[in-house]
Amino acid sequence: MENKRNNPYRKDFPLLDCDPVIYLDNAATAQRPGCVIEAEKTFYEQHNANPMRGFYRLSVSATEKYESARKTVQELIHAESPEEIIFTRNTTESLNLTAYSYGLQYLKAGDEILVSVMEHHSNLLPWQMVARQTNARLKFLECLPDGRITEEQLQEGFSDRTRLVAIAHISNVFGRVNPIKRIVSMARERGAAVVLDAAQSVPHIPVDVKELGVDFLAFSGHKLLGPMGIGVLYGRRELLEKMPPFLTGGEMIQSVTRTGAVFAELPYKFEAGTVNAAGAAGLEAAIHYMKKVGYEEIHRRETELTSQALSGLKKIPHVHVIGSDLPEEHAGILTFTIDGVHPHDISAILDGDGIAVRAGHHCAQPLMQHLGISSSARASFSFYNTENEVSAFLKSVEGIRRKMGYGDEPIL
Amino acid sequence: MENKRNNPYRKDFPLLDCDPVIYLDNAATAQRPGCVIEAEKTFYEQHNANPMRGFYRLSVSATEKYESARKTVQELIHAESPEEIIFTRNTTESLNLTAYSYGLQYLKAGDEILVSVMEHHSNLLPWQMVARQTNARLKFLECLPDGRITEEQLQEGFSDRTRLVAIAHISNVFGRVNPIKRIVSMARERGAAVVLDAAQSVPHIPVDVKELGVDFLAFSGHKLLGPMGIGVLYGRRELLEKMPPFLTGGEMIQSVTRTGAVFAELPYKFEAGTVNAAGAAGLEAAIHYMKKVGYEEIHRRETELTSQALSGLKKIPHVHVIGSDLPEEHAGILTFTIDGVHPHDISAILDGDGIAVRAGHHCAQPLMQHLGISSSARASFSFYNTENEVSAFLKSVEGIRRKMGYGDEPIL
Amino acid sequence: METNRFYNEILTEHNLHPEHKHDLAEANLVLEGVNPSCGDHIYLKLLVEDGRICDGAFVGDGCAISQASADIMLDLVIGREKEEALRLADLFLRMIQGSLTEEELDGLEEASALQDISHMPARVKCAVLGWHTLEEALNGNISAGPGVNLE
Amino acid sequence: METNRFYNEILTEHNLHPEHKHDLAEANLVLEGVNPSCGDHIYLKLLVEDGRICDGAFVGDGCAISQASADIMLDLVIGREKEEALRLADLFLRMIQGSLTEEELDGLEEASALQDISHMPARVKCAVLGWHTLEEALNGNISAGPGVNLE
Ligand SMILES: Cc1ncc(COP(=O)(O)O)c(C=O)c1O
Ligand SMILES: Cc1ncc(COP(=O)(O)O)c(C=O)c1O
Repeated sequence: MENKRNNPYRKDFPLLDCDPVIYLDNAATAQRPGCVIEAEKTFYEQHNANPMRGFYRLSVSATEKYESARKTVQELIHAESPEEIIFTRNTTESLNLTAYSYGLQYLKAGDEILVSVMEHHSNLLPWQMVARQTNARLKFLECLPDGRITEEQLQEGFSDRTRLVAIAHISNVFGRVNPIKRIVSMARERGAAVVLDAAQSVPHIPVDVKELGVDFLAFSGHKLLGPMGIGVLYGRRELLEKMPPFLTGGEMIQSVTRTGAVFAELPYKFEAGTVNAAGAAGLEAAIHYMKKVGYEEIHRRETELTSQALSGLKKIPHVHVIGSDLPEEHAGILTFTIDGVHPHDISAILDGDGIAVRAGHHCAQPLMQHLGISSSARASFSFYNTENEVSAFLKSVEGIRRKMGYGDEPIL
Repeated sequence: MENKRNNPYRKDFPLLDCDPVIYLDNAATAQRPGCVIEAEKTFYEQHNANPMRGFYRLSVSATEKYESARKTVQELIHAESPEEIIFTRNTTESLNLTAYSYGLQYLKAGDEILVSVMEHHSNLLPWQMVARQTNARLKFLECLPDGRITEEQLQEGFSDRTRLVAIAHISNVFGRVNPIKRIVSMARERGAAVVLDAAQSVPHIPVDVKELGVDFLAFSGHKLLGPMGIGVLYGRRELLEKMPPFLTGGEMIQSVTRTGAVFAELPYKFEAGTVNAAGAAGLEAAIHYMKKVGYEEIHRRETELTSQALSGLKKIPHVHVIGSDLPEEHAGILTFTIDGVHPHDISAILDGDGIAVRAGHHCAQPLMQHLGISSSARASFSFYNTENEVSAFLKSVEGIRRKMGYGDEPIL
Repeated sequence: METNRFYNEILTEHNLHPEHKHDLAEANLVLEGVNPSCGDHIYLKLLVEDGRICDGAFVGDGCAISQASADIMLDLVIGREKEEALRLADLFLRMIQGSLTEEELDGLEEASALQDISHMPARVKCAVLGWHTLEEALNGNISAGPGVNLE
Repeated sequence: METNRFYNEILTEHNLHPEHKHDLAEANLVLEGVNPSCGDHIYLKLLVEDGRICDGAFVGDGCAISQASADIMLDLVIGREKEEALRLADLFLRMIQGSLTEEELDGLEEASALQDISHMPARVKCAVLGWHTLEEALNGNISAGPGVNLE
């Protein structure tokens, strides 16, 4: 059985290396490898200056670091050019930027915004706001209880008036890859823009914006082994160019008078104020690290762990896993409930055994309502987790109902 | 003469300690002491989890770190309660939040927004946007060429229709403290809100929001020895409570349905998405460090360096310093021009001598226009700079016109 | 592990078999209590006559700690004077803050089974939900505080 | 220090005493060039007849590098055929990218005084402003690119 010693990545993660916890909340935020922490440190110790505006060498070197990170992100998601990569704070800000600068501008009364019922609040609330302000109609794309979206549901969801589709590439509850290409092609037929929430996909599967054909794509550094406080918005140049800026202020202008301003070129138009260059440098290091591990290896390890966990959970009475029966269709995410036990108690009991999982609505309350539950527990695995950790998790889950006073559990 | 060895703070700053550069662009962004870099590292190595939503100990500890930083900021600026402290990305985002959530909501056609002519673009463009969208009138508070705002100019600026005043506590060009108390009292008489851009004041002078009586206050971590990617908005609770959220998504809700949401309590209502907890921890370390040095000591050292630089510059023919004649009225900022030499060339020649200063419009183009120049050079000193560095700066400035081919400079 | 200390028998028993989790048609004081951050909520239903809690019950939804704590609380306060119930609420809240003497602790009877919650900041709100709702209901302070509404 | 290498005599001389910095009433090809990031701008004014640059001048505002480079450029291209001027522009831009042979460098005459700019990425835009504007003007590509407008 694989344990800490034969997971070769473990030692790269300082927090895990000293083993304070069995960390199974990777879908919420990843742990950071030492090289990411080091990259931020190096930025501050060797390149620290305000990028973009300095004519001195330190500022030039800060700018180079920042722009090199942009290029690395561009290559990761196969964008046409670095100008299409905008650094934000997190996925949420990226989606809000899109809602304010594209949604509010280009949607109007009678238009339809199609969002899936499994969206994270961050890809729902901004569109509720746009719908409210523009009188566009917010329409829901339904899904089956296991997270699949059927062709019928797609036909139901789309109409001639669909002008924007906001959808997760991978839901943070199901972990299943949504049929984005099909959705993009249906959107194209109607001239609708597609906004892809890639917060849960970029950390797990190769993402190619050109191949997918989406118009916007958002993700967070912190779920991708990178630092907190840095996120990405990809937008097709043609759209970004015509959109007005969102935040305004320093760095995003070409010239300013008392009464108005001419805005800077892409991508700067959308990056107001002093940028988080250290965060970008950290994200670049994370991407390099991830590429070195490789998506294939990540997928292989995550699927193995998920497979072990899924078959283990299925054997425990009263435990119900949400989503696909196939471990490879979970992106490392297993959301589950236990009859008669509130998910917060599940999480607390696991915590008592040193295991960190999430419990609650996972920022997806409409989905919880759709599934007829008010909350659930979620274990999410990363390539740096081990079989031993999954075993400990299963053992702890097995004991939960007994600890909660139910008499039906055999003591193993 | 004081040099590197007898500035006791120097060794705390890894970048300065190895002396790659004479860094005199502190008003753009500060250097970071080792303890700040270390605090972010420690967060990632010992407390890293997504704060706020986890019921397991690691997340609880991340939350504690984050909330402790909030408390430290509250104490620094003497806010009534931690709920009045909102973490943002930088000053620019803080001001945009205020413009979107307060300005767009509470200003209307015919109202006047009073902004000073010396505002940084970040405290101007958002109000241009509000004026455009609400049909409120954007009015300018003028200033003398040396940065003073006279009582007459105040009387000119305010009217019965003034509903909001947006002003820098200290301008990043003049370095002079503006008469905020007088402005607040005039605003109060008219029921106008006061938005204070404290980006340049919090790093240099004690700031007490209650004593000043302002309604909103914004500053950036990165100018305060803290990390990039973290900023602060203070708002009076009464106002924050009635304002709608700005960014929407995860973490800022109480409950969500398909069609709407109930928003969370303060301060979470304004913090959408995964927070930058590591950045907040870094900012907390920066504030502790700064407090240990002490505002008095900071002021004393900065005034000494400014005094040396100011009297030196005054002796150099063709050099013109903008602002007060008194070194203590500069917050370490000396903006200057040299006859016949473009500021970008000033900066480039100084860079050739290993000295980093800023050149350009300093994100204050309307002020440059007001002063009748298109750009200027700016040296800004911090308590960790030394007399030797100032001397080297002066020596380099002395040689600039000669290097540019003017025959009038004696070789010293 | 400390967590397992507070999922003790008293707590699980009150969670699985809550004596007072039912409707109370004759209630004359009903207040909803909500923990916005985790979604726990209860309707506390009391029959108060001449300053005495003659009967009480609750309905609601939430984790074992919030539900068991409410049930234990009702065990303790039914039949007591209003003032006495408020004194117990004060004791309970101070226990959670970790500032009770052993002697005072005894006065809380079964409710003292929740004392270890003080080590779990994320769960404190669950344990005090019932007691806070009780305090607000008895103090007539029922329009105060967000998330708390009179039915 | 490398910076001081490129503030050399040729550059400062052209900056202080630009021969071609003046209006040109008879110009038939006028184009504004702007560097948005630093605010440097020039109006390039050319008199082009039968494919030959008969005369040229510029007015503008900006750092020594942008202004001197434009002046040096006009020295070089006035009197040349359009194609020849474009070839020089190409040489200059390649010099800035650091990919010229010594021999090619000679062809640039005084303009080669700017070769060290390639080490200062922040100033490259200043040095090429005049040349880019020239290229666009001669190629008739005058509606393209933001910040570049026909007067
Ligand atoms: C007075 C003033 N206001 C606002 C800002 C903007 O700060 P930031 O770029 O961190 O948002 C700055 C600094 O650039 C400043 O000096
Ligand atoms: C699918 C999905 N979308 C959006 C988000 C929001 O990301 P962030 O909180 O980094 O803005 C998350 C994670 O919380 C997510 O899982």
